[in-house]
Order: sequence, then C-alpha cells, then structure tokens
Amino acid sequence: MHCDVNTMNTPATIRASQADVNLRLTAEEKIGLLRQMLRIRRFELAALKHYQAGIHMGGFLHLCTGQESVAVATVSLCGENDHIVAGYRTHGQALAVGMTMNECMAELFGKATGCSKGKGGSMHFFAPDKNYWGGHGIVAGQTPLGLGLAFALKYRSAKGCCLCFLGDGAINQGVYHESLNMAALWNLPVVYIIENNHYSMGTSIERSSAFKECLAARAEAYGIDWDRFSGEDIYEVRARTWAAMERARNELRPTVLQIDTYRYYGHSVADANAKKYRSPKEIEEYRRQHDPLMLWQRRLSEEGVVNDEQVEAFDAEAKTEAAEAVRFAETSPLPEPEDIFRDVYYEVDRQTQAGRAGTFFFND
Amino acid sequence: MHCDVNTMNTPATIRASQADVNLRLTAEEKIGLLRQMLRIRRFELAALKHYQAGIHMGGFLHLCTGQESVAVATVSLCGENDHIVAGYRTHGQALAVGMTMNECMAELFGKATGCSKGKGGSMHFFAPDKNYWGGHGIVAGQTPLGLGLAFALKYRSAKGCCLCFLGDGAINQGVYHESLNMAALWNLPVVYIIENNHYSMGTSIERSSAFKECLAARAEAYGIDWDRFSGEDIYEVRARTWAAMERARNELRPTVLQIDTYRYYGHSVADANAKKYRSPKEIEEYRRQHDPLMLWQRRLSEEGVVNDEQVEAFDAEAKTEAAEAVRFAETSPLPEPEDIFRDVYYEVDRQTQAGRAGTFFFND
Amino acid sequence: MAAITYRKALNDALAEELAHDENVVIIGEEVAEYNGAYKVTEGLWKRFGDKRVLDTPISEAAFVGLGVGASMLGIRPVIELMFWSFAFVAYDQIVNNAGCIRYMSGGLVNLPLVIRGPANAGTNVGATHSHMPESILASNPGVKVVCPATAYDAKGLMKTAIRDNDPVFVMENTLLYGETWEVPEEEYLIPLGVADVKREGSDLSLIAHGRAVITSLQAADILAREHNIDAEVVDLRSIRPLDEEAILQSVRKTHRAVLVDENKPFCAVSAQIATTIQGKAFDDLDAPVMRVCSLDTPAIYSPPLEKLQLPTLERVVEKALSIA
Amino acid sequence: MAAITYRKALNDALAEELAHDENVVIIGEEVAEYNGAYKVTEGLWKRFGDKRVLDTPISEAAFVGLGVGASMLGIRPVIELMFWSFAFVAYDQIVNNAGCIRYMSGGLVNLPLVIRGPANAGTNVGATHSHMPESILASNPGVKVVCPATAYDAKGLMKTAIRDNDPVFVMENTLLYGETWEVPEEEYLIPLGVADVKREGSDLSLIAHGRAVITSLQAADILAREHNIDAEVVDLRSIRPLDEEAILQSVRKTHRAVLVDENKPFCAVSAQIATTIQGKAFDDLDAPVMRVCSLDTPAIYSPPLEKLQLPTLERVVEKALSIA
Ligand SMILES: Cc1ncc(C[n+]2csc(CCOP(=O)(O)OP(=O)(O)O)c2C)c(N)n1
Ligand SMILES: Cc1ncc(C[n+]2csc(CCOP(=O)(O)OP(=O)(O)O)c2C)c(N)n1
Ligand SMILES: [Mg+2]
Ligand SMILES: [Mg+2]
Repeated sequence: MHCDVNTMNTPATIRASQADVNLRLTAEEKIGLLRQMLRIRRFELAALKHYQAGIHMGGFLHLCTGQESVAVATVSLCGENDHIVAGYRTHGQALAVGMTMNECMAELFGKATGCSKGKGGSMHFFAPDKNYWGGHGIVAGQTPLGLGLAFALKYRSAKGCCLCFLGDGAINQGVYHESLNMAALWNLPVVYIIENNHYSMGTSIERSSAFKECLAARAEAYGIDWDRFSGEDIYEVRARTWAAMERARNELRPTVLQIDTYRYYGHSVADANAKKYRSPKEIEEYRRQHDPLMLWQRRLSEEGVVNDEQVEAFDAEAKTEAAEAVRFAETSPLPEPEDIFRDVYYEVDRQTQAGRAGTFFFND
Repeated sequence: MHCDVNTMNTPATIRASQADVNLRLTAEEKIGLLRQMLRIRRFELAALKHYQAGIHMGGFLHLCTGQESVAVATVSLCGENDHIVAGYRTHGQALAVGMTMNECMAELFGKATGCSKGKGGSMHFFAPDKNYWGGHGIVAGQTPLGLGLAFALKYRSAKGCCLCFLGDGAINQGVYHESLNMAALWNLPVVYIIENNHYSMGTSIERSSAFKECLAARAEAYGIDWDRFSGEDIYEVRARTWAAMERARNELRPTVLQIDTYRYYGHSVADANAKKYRSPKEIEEYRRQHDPLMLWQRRLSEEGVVNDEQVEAFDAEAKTEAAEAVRFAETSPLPEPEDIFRDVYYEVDRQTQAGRAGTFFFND
Repeated sequence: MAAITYRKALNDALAEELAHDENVVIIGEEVAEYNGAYKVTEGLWKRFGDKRVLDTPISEAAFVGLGVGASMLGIRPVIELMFWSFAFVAYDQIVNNAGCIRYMSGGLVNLPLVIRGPANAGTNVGATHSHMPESILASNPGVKVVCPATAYDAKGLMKTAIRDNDPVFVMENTLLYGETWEVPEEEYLIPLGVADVKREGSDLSLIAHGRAVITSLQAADILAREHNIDAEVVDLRSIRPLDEEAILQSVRKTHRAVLVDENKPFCAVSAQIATTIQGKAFDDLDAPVMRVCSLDTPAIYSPPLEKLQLPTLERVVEKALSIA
Repeated sequence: MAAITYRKALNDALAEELAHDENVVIIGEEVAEYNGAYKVTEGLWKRFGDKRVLDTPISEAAFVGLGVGASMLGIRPVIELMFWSFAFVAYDQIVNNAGCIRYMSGGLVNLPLVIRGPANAGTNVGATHSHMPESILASNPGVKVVCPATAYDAKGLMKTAIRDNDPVFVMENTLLYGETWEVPEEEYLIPLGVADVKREGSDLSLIAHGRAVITSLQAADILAREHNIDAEVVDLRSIRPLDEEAILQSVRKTHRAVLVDENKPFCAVSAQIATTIQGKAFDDLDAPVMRVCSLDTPAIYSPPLEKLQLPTLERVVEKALSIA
C-alpha cells in the first residue's frame, strides 16, 4: 500500500488554513481540537488496556487510533441543526460531539451507567441530545439512516445537514448505493464521509473495490459532488468538509467525501493479523510521519498557539480523565437482570395504554 | 418523455450493418430473426387475450411487446458457452433461446406441461438445456446470478459469457451495484443489459434514477466499460452487444449495456394506469415510428431478403403457432395435488439416501 | 354505517392520520402519482401533495432505512412495501435498524414508524412474491406486527399503528382488499394486543389471523350447520403484542383448538400459539391442538393448485371434526 | 482418536471436500488471505490457491447470489457468512434464490451449495450481531438447516452438506469453536435428518440443538447427581430435515420434555417441536412440553447480563424439576 496522503506544506494545505471556516477559529478553539484528539486517544488506549486485561469487556473494540482528526475536525463544524450517524468505529465521533468519557467507558464495561445502559457496547454509543444517532454495527447499515435524518431536516426546513460516516469497505454494500441515488434524487442534505483507512479488516481497498479514480468518485454515477483529501490536517478537513456541509445546507445537495486516514491497531482488538496484511514498517511510517495529533500540535506550535509544556499538560489531563473514567466504569453497577426487558418498546417502558395490552415478551 | 432513440439512417446504424457479426448473417438467419420477433409478438398477444378472458391465468403477465428486438438480437449472438438470465419480463428471451410456445403457454395456464410444470408462471420460465436460467421476479435479484454463471464459466475455462438482463428501474437495487463491483474486481465475463423501456411501472427514469450521462454510465464508477444504444435496429444491437460479449469472452471483462426500447402495454396486464403516466400519443409514436418488427421488416425488404407476402405468411404462421399453443395449454392437465410437494428438494425427488432421512415437509 | 372495502378503510385511515398529524408521511414505490399498486394510497398524493406522499425508486433497503432515520427525529413515516415479500431485500434495515436501535441505545431512541403492505398468499404470483412474514418478523422483540382481517379492523388498527411510538408492521391481505364490511363514520381506534372473538362458541376454538379468520368463520358456519358443532372464532388481530389471555380463555371454555394459519407450518405463528396453549392450558385440553396451515412448499403458481395450498375450508372442517 | 477443536473439525471437513471434489470452492469475506475471521478456513487458501478459496468484498447479497448462480452450473460453493447475522443483508438471495429457484423451475434446476458461518449468541457483540436464524430459515421449504453441537458432528455434517445437492445452511456456534472432542482420523459422513441421542435416560427428554445440547448434557448431569432424575438428551443436529421420529420416540419413553433452545421463544424451533410433540404424542405426555429459550429481548451487550439471556444451566434444571 502506497501512502499517498499529503504533507503539510503543500499549497493546498496552506490554502486550507486560510479558509474562512479556519480563519474564524480562535486560539482556544484550536486548542480545543487538540485536546479532543488527545482525549480520544487516551480514552482508547485506556480501553485497550482494560480490554486486554480481559475482565470486564467482551465482544468487539474497534479503535480509531490514528484517525482522530477526521472525527474531531468534521464534528467541530456541526451546529445546532447538524446531525451525525456513524458505523461501529465510533469512539471518536462520540467523544467529539461531547459525550463524557465516563458514560462511554462505562458502556464498554457493560455497566448501567453507560451511555446505552450497557446494552449497546462499543459499537452502539448514542447521544440524541447531542445530535448523535449512533453507533451502528452492520456495515453500511447506517447509510440510509443518514438519508432519513437529512430527510427530516429538510421536511422541517431546518437549515442543517447530516454527516454519515462509513468505511472504505462499506462502500460495497448495496444499500449505500441505493442511498446515494435517493440522496441525489430527493435533494437531501447529507454528507457521506468515507473514512478511508485503506483496509476493511485484512483487505486492502484494491482487493475490495473496483473504482476508477477513487472511492468517492463513485458518486459521479449519481451526479453527486465528491471530494477526496487527506485526513491528517485539521485545516484541510475542516475547509473541505465545510464546503460539502454548506452545499447540503444551502443547496440541499448531497456530497461524498473520501478522507484518507489510517488506523494503527487491528480491525478490532481481537484482530490477531493486524501486522500481517500491513507491514509493521507501513504502520510505523504513518505513526511517525502522519500522526494527526503530532501534526496538529506541530502546527499550533508554529502558530504560537501552544507550547510543548501545555501540550504535555493537556495530554496528562486526558490521561487522568481516562483513568477516572475507568474507575467510574469499574465501580458502576451492572444492569439488573430485570433491565434486560427494559428499552425494548417505548410504549411498554412508559406503561402507556398501548404498552399494557397483550403479551409483549414471550417465554414458555 | 422525450423519445431519443436513433432512426435507421444515422451513420452509426449504417456502420452497424457492416459489422462483421452482421455481414456474416445469411438471408435465412435474417429472416429467422424476423420470425422470432413475430413469434414473440403473437405469443404475447394470444396470452394477453386469454389472460383478459380471466379463466386460466392469474397473477402477473408482463409483456415485452415493443421490446422484442432486444431479446432476439442479443440472444442470436449466443453460442454453446453463453448463458442467459433475466427478470420477469422474459417471454422474449425464452422464445428466442428456442423454448416452444407450447411449454411457455402451458406455463402461463398453470399446467403440468408448462416449462416449469405450472409452478413458476409468467415470471419463471427456465430452460437449462438451452443455457437459459430464468425468469426471476424480485427486481434485480437475478443480477448476482449472472455473476455466478460467469464465475462458473471462468472457473471451467469455458470461453463464453453470461447475458444478464434487467430493467431501468432495477438499477436502483443495491445488489446490482454489489454485482458490478464484484464483476469488475474478479474479472467475470458477464454482460449486464439494461432494457431501458423508460419506465418502472409508472415511474419514468428521471423520477427513479439520478445519473449523469445515462443509466449504463454508472458502470464507470467501477471502471467497467459501457455502451448505450437504441434497441430498435437489430444490426446495431447485434454489433454493439457482440463487442461486449467478445470483451467478456476474450478479456474476461464485464460490460454494462443500456438498450433503449419501449413497451406498448402496461407494466403487467393489470396495470390500469398504463396510459396515464405516458400519453397515448407517446405510445402511438413508438408504435408507428419505432416498432422493431416493422423496422426490421422494412430493412429486410430494402435488402431484398423478404417481401411483404412472405412476411404476412410468417406472421400467419406465428399466429397459428400461438393459437395452437393456447389449445395445447387449454387441453393440458393441471398438476396433481401431489405435485405440490415435488420439485422442492432434489434429494427427495430422486429418493436418494439423503432424501429419505428425517421429515422434510411439515404439517400439523 | 356504510359498507366499504378493506382497501378503502385503509385509505381512510391513512388520509385521517395524514390530516391529524403533520409529521405523518407516506413513502413507497408508486404510492403517489400512480395511486399505489393496489390503490391503497389512492388520492392521497393529490390531496396532500409532494411533501407528504412520496414515490421512491425500487430501493426498499434505502427507503425503509430512510424511514427509520427520519423517525428518530420525530417524523412518522408510513412506508409501503408494494408486497411484504419485498421486505427480504430490506431485511437488515427492518430487523436490525427498526427492531434493535431502541434497545442498543438503552432506550434513548424510539422509532414511530409503520411499514405496511399486502402479504399476499393466494394471488398466483409465485413463490418469491407470496411470502407471509408475520411469523419471522414477530419473532423479533422490539417490533409489533398486526394482521387485520376485516375493513373495520384494518382501519382501526392502522390508525393505532400510526400513532404508536414503536415500529409497527401492518400486514394487509391482498385477497381482502376488495371485500366490504360495515365501518362507522366516526373516528375509532383499535388497540394492538387485543384479540377479537368474531364468533362465540362453546365446542371448539378456531384461532386465526388475517384472511384465515374469514376461512374460520365460514368453517364455523359449516360446523354449526352440518355437524352441530358450535365453534368459537378468535381473531388474533395483532401477533405481537399477542392477546394470550383471549386465546387461553377461549380454550379453557372449549377445551379444543384448531389453529388456522396461512403461514407455512414450520415455526409458524400457529406453532407459537400451540406451544402456548399446551404450556399454559395443558389440563384444559381434551385433545391436541391442531393446525391447518399452508401446504409446506414454496407457493405454486398454478391458480387452481395454489387454492389448495392455502388452508381450505374443507381442511379446516375436517381438522375440526377430527378432534370434535 | 485425537481430540480436536470444533474449529479444526470444520477446517478438516472443508479441506477434505476441497480435495475430494474440484468443483468445491470457498467464498467469503476474509476467508483466504486472512484465514477467516474465526480461522475456520485457516490454511486453505495457502493449500488450494486463489482459484478455490476466494476473498470477497463486503457484499453478502452479491456473493451469496454468485454462489447460487455458480451452483446452477454445477459448481459447489461453500459460502462463509462471517456471522450468520449478516444473512439479513442477503436475505432475498438466500430465501428466494437459494430457496425457491428449484421449485419455480419445476425441478429443472438444483443448487448444490452450502452457506456456513457462526450463529453466535453469547459473544457480547450486541443485538445486530447475535442473531440465531435457524428458525426463520428452516421455515422455508427448499432449504436445509444444520446446527452441529460437537466437533464430531460438525465435521461429519459439514462433509455431508457439501455433498448434498440442495442448499444446506450450516450454523456453527462461535462459543464452541475452541472446544475439543474426539474425532476419528478416518473419513466419515453424518446424514442430515438424523438426530443423535447424546445421553440415554428414562425420566425426561431434554431436546436441543447447537450449543444448547452442551447445556442440556450438563443439566442432565446435575439432574442425575442432585435430583436422581435420569434425563435423556436428544440432539436434533439437523433442523430441516428434522428427525421427528427420534423426538417422538424419546418422549414416548420419558413422557416429559423440556426443549432447550438458544433461539428467542417466539416462533422458535422449540415452538415447532413443542407443537409436534403435543400434536403427535399428546396421550404420551404426563406434563406440558416446557421450553427454555433465550430471554425475549434483543441481545444485550453487557457480558454478565448476556450470560443470563441464553438458556442457563440453572434455568434448564429448574424447568426440568418443574415437570419431573
Ligand atoms: C453486512 C456486514 N458484513 C460484514 C460485517 C463484518 N465486518 C465488520 S467491520 C468489517 C470491515 C469494514 O471495513 P471498513 O468499511 O473499511 O471500515 P473500518 O473497519 O476500516 O473502519 C467487516 C467485514 C458486518 N459488520 N456487516
Ligand atoms: C425488490 C422488488 N421491489 C419491487 C418489485 C415490484 N416490481 C416489479 S417490476 C417493478 C418495476 C421494474 O421496472 P424496470 O426495472 O424498469 O423493468 P420493466 O418492468 O420496465 O421491464 C416493480 C416495482 C419487485 N418485484 N421486487
Ligand atoms: Mg477501512
Ligand atoms: Mg422499465
């Protein structure tokens, strides 16, 4: 796999930093973006450690370590009427929208204090109050949900858009194509963001996808605008994603973005092959030359917005927050056995009239 | 709907007639093509009449009247190693591969002598001995079957290809896109033929599909070659379909063809709206200026291959054949009630050892 | 009270709910300009316009998923599947997204959506178009499944389904669309989860849903007239929630039950009900619970044969006599 | 006889059949270069090469359909679903194309294909990834469904499935992949449709399939040791065809049955079996047929809670005692 992401000094990146949406950023906001990325990284490293300890967590744990800039930069553009829906590699988006480490870590630990009360796990974080609609496990299953959120916005004449994230492997699920066609046909304000980390599990994009120019370019088949750029530079991600969001909000037109990025760990933490289908050298190169945290930190240093000591302090803070989240999760109660039967039906949970007639749950 | 199919005197059509695959045609073969089209038309008109009588047939009857040239011209290119799979509007392909009117009509009548023993009906004609694999009712459900037939050919190193037919509305089922991606990725010798009759039920292509250039051009998203042309001229269909088939056979590359055509009747014979979503004028115009039977007949007259009396005789013959098929169907026996339980499992039907252990069919 | 068709009753229910709540939208193939493949949505597009009644491409997975997504934001989509059989190309969206999102979100989300359409055995459209998916869909906790047997029930249940705040799947019956029943002019709602005893009786319970209820009523007539057997007919109306009490009450009275079910037998709704009856009213039973289901093969096309495949009047009567 | 894992037994079955018949091909996500998400196909790509073992994109509908199409021409595809849960995005291809084509063609076509993969309740992967679709798939006449409970059965049934000339769906169990059983070196086949009495007993029948068989065996031990109850354990092995005779024979001997089923209860396989038992052995029953199923909600993630959701040993023992 050839690593063809841009480096920071191309004219495009310099231009991106001068985009309105970036010029508007205050120093504090820029630091906020760095801190968000640090938080996501520390959160995931803490989760990884505890997963490996093998006591509380089970199932999957899909880390976005290495990809943090994509979530942080795109989510930072969201206003009151913008909504987000994502796949299963979703810790980044969840923390970026403002979910607390506590509720997220507790979810991983399967605790009643988790954001989904321990019912969803790593793949199913939700925060409707923050316009964040999950967290979905079936590859590309979220793509028509994004369509629906966009439909609702348009229906209500809310000037907003939906960011719908998917992976490079997800583009080969039929429902994604059906969704593109409908987005174009119905003029829905949805932005599909392909987080291209170059692999779906052990399969490189070349082995999973036939395409001409790039993955996003399939959008042309539907007359949909698309763009492709590197995820490693926050300015660039913000500038180019903003253009798509504005197109959605103002023109009610969808866009497909391909944001190139990289994951450092395996597909899920149980991916024993993580270093077989990719060379350790490839991974190392990304870590050393393309790490989005390092690059943003360097950029902010150059701009004189932060210095190294501050960054260290932020990192320490994030680490502490993650450690506390682990403590919170560890000491939180499990759901009660009766909780198994809650949250299935709204009408039953609220004991409305509709929730009281007939048998809803079966046994013997 | 603007009718933008070519007429016969464009340079392209003249060129098409000079293509090798057309120059090779004997007069007899050219007449054969005409007779096939006449047979299809007469078969369907007879079926329509008996459907409307409301005695024997039920369910659907999707006529391809107006579209006959597409089936006849493409199927005429098939050799021993070429296979065909289609949707539910499939009388044309079935007769073109050489199925008898008797077995087809009897199938419509639900008789035991039908090609599928009365079990399939109009949508499910099959003739594996003629490389014809149905006849499928779920929109686009046949598209991965085409992939599989092509896979088998390649696996066996048979120099052949699969023609897989679908409608203009079918292109919006996700599985078609998944199939295109796999066809390109695995280099499978499949030719997808979009029979664009401009409507899926009552919905014009503009209302169902977002696209840039044309429906077939979506193939570009997968780096697949495509072509679009009118279905009204046999020479053109043959020349341009042949190119795709040769690409499949020789280079193991798929192609998507869009063949523009028109249906004169409703979606199914029960389509009461047939003349609401299209103006009677539009239908009339197609019938008068673009009817493929008329055009081919005129062409052959110009070439001096047939004269009007001969054509009338062929038509009378086709009409008689259809009438006889109706008689055959009417006088054929229904399946026996026990037949309901046949043809479910191969192993049970053959009473192999595997077909004799355990309960296969349940009741009380 | 006027007699109207099952189709019209559904149409009235949709029109009333469109008028009642501006968040209700109708989505599906050919539902707008074409007035619906089976004309259930006739006139709605003309009356309520492009915003409320929308034609889709043939992309069931996408438009069902769209409905789920829109319902998360409080839209109340009523999604037509032209046939319930086409649920199979949207199965993941239906089962996982409509069925599981509330649970996986720990109750943060609810999905007020309806999926409706004909589940049509018996219309000579072949195996792929004749599925009756009430059993497989109702097997998923998180969803609700309703199968009305009359115009009256169709209207009342549909209106309730649209106002319900969970996903409700309404399976209409194609063969009933043209049948007429008395339906009051005044507005009414029928709760889900409440069965309806369509005929009182003391000797035997015929328990059914959907069109099998009509078959059961006819069978009850024959049993009464020709065999002096007084059969009760219990119409389940809603499969999930299920009115188990009504079932058990009837069986405790009659001590005998024949379940009539247009599902194929294996793991059918009637298998669930037989299991419940024998489990909870074992000592009340004077005979095994019997079933009359569709014959256990894919749906055959041949019209006269397909008639035999569904539960026939003769089979129901015969089965009833076998335990009466 | 060597003790090997359930996983290795499956792997051996696949390797043997690849070697035995050049028409056998393995198709699925990550089955080749990655050796399979659960390593069931480990080493096969290396040994048999690109032509026989093929990695696919994440396009279940397309590659299942591809398998169906290829099988029409005599290829014998063994298609892995990384999880059986992902069948839901290919549901139409599975039910309509694999399940109905033979019938709709009047028997002109047959489809020698296998779909296999883990059906994994109990692995903390949440509601969408934990479906056990044996009930809903076996409800379709035209397909066969197999759920092996041991390494021995897994190998013998898989080999038979691959040689069968109809579509066979093999549902493996993730939690069993690492468990070991004795498996002979010599080749053997196990017919579909033949249940296996895994423990003889006279007081009560525990009837189960898949991993629930293991739970049942453990429960039988406890019942014997602590309660002096001699339970018989009947492993169905194959759901369709189903060995009804073996079930009825056991019940006629013990007069009591508890069905243990990792399906959710509504319309589960155990509902079908309870219906059959009460229908065909009504007079032999001394108590209602009882069931122990998964608790009736979507699968919960929380690992300790999910353990409670599946049929636990305690629930099985308790239920057995309730009728013993
Ligand atoms: C329909 C479906 N098929 C298969 C899977 C199993 N699976 C989960 S993630 C994954 C790879 C997806 O890769 P990609 O879309 O590139 O996202 P990434 O993991 O790289 O973020 C697969 C095959 C699934 N969850 N859903
Ligand atoms: C998955 C699915 N959805 C809907 C239908 C109902 N249906 C049958 S044909 C058809 C229109 C298809 O139009 P097109 O593909 O253009 O083919 P044409 O009928 O014009 O030949 C529809 C909606 C179906 N059979 N399958
Ligand atoms: Mg990826
Ligand atoms: Mg069309």
